[in-house]
Amino acid sequence: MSIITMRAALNDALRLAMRNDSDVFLLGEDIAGGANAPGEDDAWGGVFQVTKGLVGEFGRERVVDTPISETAFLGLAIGAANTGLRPVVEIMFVDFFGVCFDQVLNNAAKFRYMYGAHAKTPITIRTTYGVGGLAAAQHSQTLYSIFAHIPGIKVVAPSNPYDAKGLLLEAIGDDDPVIFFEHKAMYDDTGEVPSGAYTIPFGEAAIKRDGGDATIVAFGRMVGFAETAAEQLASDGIHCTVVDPRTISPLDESTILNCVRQTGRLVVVDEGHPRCGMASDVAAIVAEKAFADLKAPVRMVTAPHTPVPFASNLEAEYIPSVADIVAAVRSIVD
Amino acid sequence: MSIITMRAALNDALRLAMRNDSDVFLLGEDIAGGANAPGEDDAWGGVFQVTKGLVGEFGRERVVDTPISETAFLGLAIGAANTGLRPVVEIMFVDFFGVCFDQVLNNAAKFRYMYGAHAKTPITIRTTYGVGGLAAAQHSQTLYSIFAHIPGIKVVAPSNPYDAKGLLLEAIGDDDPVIFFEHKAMYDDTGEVPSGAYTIPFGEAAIKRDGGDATIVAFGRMVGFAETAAEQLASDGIHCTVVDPRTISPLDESTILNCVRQTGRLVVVDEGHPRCGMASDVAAIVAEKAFADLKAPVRMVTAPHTPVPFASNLEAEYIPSVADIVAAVRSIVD
Amino acid sequence: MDYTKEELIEAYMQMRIIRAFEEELHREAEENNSFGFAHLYAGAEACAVGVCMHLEPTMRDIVASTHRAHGHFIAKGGDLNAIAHEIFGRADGSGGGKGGTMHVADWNVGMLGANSIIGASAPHALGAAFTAKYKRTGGVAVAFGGDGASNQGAVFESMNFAKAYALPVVFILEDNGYAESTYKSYTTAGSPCERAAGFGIPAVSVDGADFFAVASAAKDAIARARNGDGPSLIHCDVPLFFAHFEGDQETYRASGEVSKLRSDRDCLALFRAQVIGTGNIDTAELDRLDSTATQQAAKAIATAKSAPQPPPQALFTNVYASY
Amino acid sequence: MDYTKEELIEAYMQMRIIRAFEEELHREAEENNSFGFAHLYAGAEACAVGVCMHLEPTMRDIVASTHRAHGHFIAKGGDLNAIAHEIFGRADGSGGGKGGTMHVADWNVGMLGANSIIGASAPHALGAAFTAKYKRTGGVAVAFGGDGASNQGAVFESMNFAKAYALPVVFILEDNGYAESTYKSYTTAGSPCERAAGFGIPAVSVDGADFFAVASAAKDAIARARNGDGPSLIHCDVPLFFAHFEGDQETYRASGEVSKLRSDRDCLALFRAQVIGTGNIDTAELDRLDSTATQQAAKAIATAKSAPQPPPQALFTNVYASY
Ligand SMILES: Cc1ncc(C[n+]2csc(CCOP(=O)(O)OP(=O)(O)O)c2C)c(N)n1
Ligand SMILES: Cc1ncc(C[n+]2csc(CCOP(=O)(O)OP(=O)(O)O)c2C)c(N)n1
Ligand SMILES: [Mg+2]
Ligand SMILES: [Mg+2]
Repeated sequence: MSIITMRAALNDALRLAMRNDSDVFLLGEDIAGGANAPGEDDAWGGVFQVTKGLVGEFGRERVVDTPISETAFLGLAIGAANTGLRPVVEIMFVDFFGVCFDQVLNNAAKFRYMYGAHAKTPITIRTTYGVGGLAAAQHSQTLYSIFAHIPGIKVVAPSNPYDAKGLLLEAIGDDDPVIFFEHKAMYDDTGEVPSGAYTIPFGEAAIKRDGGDATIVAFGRMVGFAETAAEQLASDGIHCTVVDPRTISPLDESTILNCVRQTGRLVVVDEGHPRCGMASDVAAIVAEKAFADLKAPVRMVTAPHTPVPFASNLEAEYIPSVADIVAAVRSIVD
Repeated sequence: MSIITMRAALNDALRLAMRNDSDVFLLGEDIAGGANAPGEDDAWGGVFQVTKGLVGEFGRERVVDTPISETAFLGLAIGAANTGLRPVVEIMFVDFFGVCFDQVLNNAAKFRYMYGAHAKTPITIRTTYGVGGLAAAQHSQTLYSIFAHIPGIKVVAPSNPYDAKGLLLEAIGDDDPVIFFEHKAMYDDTGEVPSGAYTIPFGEAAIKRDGGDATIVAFGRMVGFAETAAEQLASDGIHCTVVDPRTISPLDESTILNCVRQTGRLVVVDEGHPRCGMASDVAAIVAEKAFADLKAPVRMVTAPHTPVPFASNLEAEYIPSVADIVAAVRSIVD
Repeated sequence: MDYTKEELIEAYMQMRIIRAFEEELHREAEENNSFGFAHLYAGAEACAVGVCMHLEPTMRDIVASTHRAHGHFIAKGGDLNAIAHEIFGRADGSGGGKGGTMHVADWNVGMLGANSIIGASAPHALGAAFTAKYKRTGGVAVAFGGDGASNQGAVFESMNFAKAYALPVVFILEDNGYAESTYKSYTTAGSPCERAAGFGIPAVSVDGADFFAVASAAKDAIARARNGDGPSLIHCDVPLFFAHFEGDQETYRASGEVSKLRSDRDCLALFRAQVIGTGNIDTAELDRLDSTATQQAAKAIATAKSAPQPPPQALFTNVYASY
Repeated sequence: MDYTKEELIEAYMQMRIIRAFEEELHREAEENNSFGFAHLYAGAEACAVGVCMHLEPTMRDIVASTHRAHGHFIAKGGDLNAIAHEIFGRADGSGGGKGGTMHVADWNVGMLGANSIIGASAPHALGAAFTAKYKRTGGVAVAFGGDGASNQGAVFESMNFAKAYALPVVFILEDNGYAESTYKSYTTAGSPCERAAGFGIPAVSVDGADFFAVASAAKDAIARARNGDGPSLIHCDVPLFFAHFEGDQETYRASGEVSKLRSDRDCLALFRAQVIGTGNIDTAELDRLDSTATQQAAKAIATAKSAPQPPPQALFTNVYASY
């Protein structure tokens, strides 16, 4: 165990997966960087340096910089997965799925259903999401709910370095298409991470904190916000259970429902937009399946139904805050 | 008033809009058909004949057949809208948004927010959705919830010819990007439609039927199914209110909440997938805002979390049925 | 002739089976046996067969196909019963009846799949080619696509990528002039070979009704790919014998257009004339092959028609590999 | 010289303002005044100005731009204060501070917008060109894009569409060799002019640091478009004076690369030599213009820095036109 950043944990997972299985390779824009450029060969290691150093160990055959042709290279990764490799492809920002969405929606997600049980697409797509650093409307979206809507796709959003490493190794070993969401404001977050390989199964939530007054379900970066909120509330005598589903699809419904059954109250926190998002998804499941145990309305804390603004004051205002979570809990705990 | 099909009502709306405003033009694959082909000039009128006859009246300058380049021609329509025209563009099947999703997600939806109040994108995008006719996994999806998730986009899904005409005329006159969903199994549905121009405002639900025992909210084709279910239930003494929101974004929350307040029970019916879909969206809003009035769990009737199968027996099984709706209502009305 | 008699017989037989299969499906469609949006391949048989004869019927050599896939499936060695069952939505179809005509696939023989999103499968051919290069299998990937598809971004991107990374891909552009009801001259600038040249990809135009022309161009292109010399493009001018899809009224075609194509540009008639002319195979033998093919196709379809549909629980299976 | 002294002075002044603006922004960035992902235009001024000088600063003639847009904005006649305020996220910015550096736009002068999805704006130029043709305004649309963008499907599709429909579009390919840290020779097959030729689009390569070369090619292409003769492409070889974006360590560049570019391929130095050589403008006058430009840029940025941010309620406005 040592304390490392999210970035290092992810890098570690990729390195271990590549050492362990020569069928694993990486593909994406500037994931090494410097290809054919006159300067350094491993110039970037990805725009957030997550893949830094890997081209040194594995070479350009296995760490492949690409043209700005997301459809071609995501589709390539799918075809490579279909023919025996285990690609880990990077779509630099989740926003860029706009230009290659078809390869997820109509291809990776549906091959097995359309073509039969012989068809496998063991591809992991890493991408970044979330607000941070004044990246503005086209580089700050969350969007995982769009992928959760699509049958055939698995969606992962780790909230800490330990989970990030274990879930990424699980994703690479998984035989289905997985989209792996990394929050760009979390790369420098630190946590204890074992040095060896380990996996965390999909569909198993982590209970981050126990408390009898309300259940807070939060995703990705919002898990930390929810924990802070719970801490503040605890000092006022309000005790919350905080649930981190870790995978968005599949979703660990039973843990969520069990917690709500015990607390009778639910707050869902999601950095995405409110309409048809993960907050409504969880709220609806609970309203259908744990209604009898609910003592109060569910509360959803989300970003607003607006694009992400650039100006720093608006950007800060845009992100769901600890104070918003505290207020939501208070509004249903009397 | 005369009784006409959904197809004819839509055709009528397009014709009236084009007569009324020379800035309105149509763009899409085969929307006239026959361009430069040796046969008939107005060969198709779109794959479902909705635009049939329009090239005859308005010519090829205003009814523009395109290459299979959805990104280019949807983007063209956006640029044309930005510079003073009012394009009505057809994306033949909603499934094909995969190849041009970026133009919706990052462009049409965000220009005004990013560029300021001078920026307008008065574009209407017609598309077809839904299961029917053995069209299989890549030509049968519903997907409107994905667009509802995106701020800056309006989403419309009419359930009958009268609404289809009024809503399409409203869409074409609207200064925002609108995606207009036409269910391909409904083109031959008939209803009374006035011959002149009229509009139906966005964000105003239609109450199709009144009843005190439960509220059924349904979308698009499912509205008719819900009405049939309500009919069947009524003969057993269970009386339902049926709400057709008509527009998915904006959503007429207040009508939905009012109806639920009166009935205390909610069933939401949606042909889309269950995760992060319109059923969860409505259920969550109600669980947050009308919780105190709810006497029973909400129920969601949706398609399963699977792609759409081809085989006719499975296809039939896939679609939410009247029996499913009846069962859902019964499960919460004792 | 560059081919043995056995090779010629096999090629003819495959073309004839495809034709017979499509004619039979057409009859079924006319009799109101619906199988969704069926896009018949008839007319282009020389393309599928002239290309696939140079490929191994395994996952080493891959074919990535389109909505108009029946011919590719059969030419690549896919099982006739499996495709017939799939088209009729039967449990024993290649995809268990859940894919249908627009999604026939047979990974045992390297038919990666019919794909009804225009252009979407071109990148998958890149992927198969990438695997071949990565694992040094000597494999080649073929991306079939239409003239309409040639305007889709995915296809352009794939051409660039294939050349820049010297992947063993062959692009076969099956040009029947139409994208549904719209003619290519309305929508399509430049020409296929000039476009390929823009990427530095060697390209050639051939008569796609002429089996020998296609086969020889394909042989060269596939050899180039196997040798590590990167992608090629073959532009095949092909006639379309049926409508864009079954059920379409074909009003975009001139009257007499199809019958003229059938009389002047039938790859089977052309092939017969060529092999009879050179004395390779005689008429009687060709006629025997014809009747065998017709019987095989009819039998596969008849069997499929009366076969069981998938069980109800199949709705929920194969969404994921792991659950 | 084909240009009047006034035209030359205006062109130089614009180039110099862009340069001064970018140098000043760079200093701000180094001092930790963050404005997100700023992609500085410095080095390519001759491109923006050589093209836009032939366009009307109205919505008749449109520029569709990229993530590297400051130069296009200024050259198209956009307000310097509005862009400065926008880059610092101020209420008086061109987009009310909600767009930022990657989304500057000024529809009053026909600057349709910076767009940070690579390739996404090329189709918008088609749209503006379509409007011009539909309404017979005589307008022209210019699509700026980088060498990296030239591999994006949207751009290929747009080239085909523009030619097939003879739209008045000019594609300006600003080729600095890099797509972020990746060099073009690794990812890009063929050449820009050959690719254009594949669509039948007339194309020419010019030295993008040579104002007169760009201006003359642009003049021809824009005239062709206005005459109804369809699209053209101009491939401009341009140096990149700063990093891909502000904050990037530029490790992909050889040591000395940038200083060599700055000494050998500075469009401003080249312009000065050219106009001084032909006696059109003298050194003293050019120096005066330099100091005016520097002052204007510095003032715009200083004003912006201390201007108010948008009010909190701006978070919720301009999502829709109607509510
Ligand atoms: C992305 C996408 N756009 C549109 C369609 C509808 N469509 C199906 S087939 C077709 C024409 C294809 O033309 P071509 O590639 O020439 O193939 P052909 O049918 O002539 O064999 C179109 C437009 C589609 N399936 N996918
Ligand atoms: C669709 C998409 N993919 C990737 C990116 C990330 N990105 C931003 S700038 C850039 C390089 C662009 O290169 P080029 O077009 O040559 O423009 P330059 O930056 O050199 O001016 C990339 C890959 C993006 N913004 N959009
Ligand atoms: Mg065709
Ligand atoms: Mg560049």
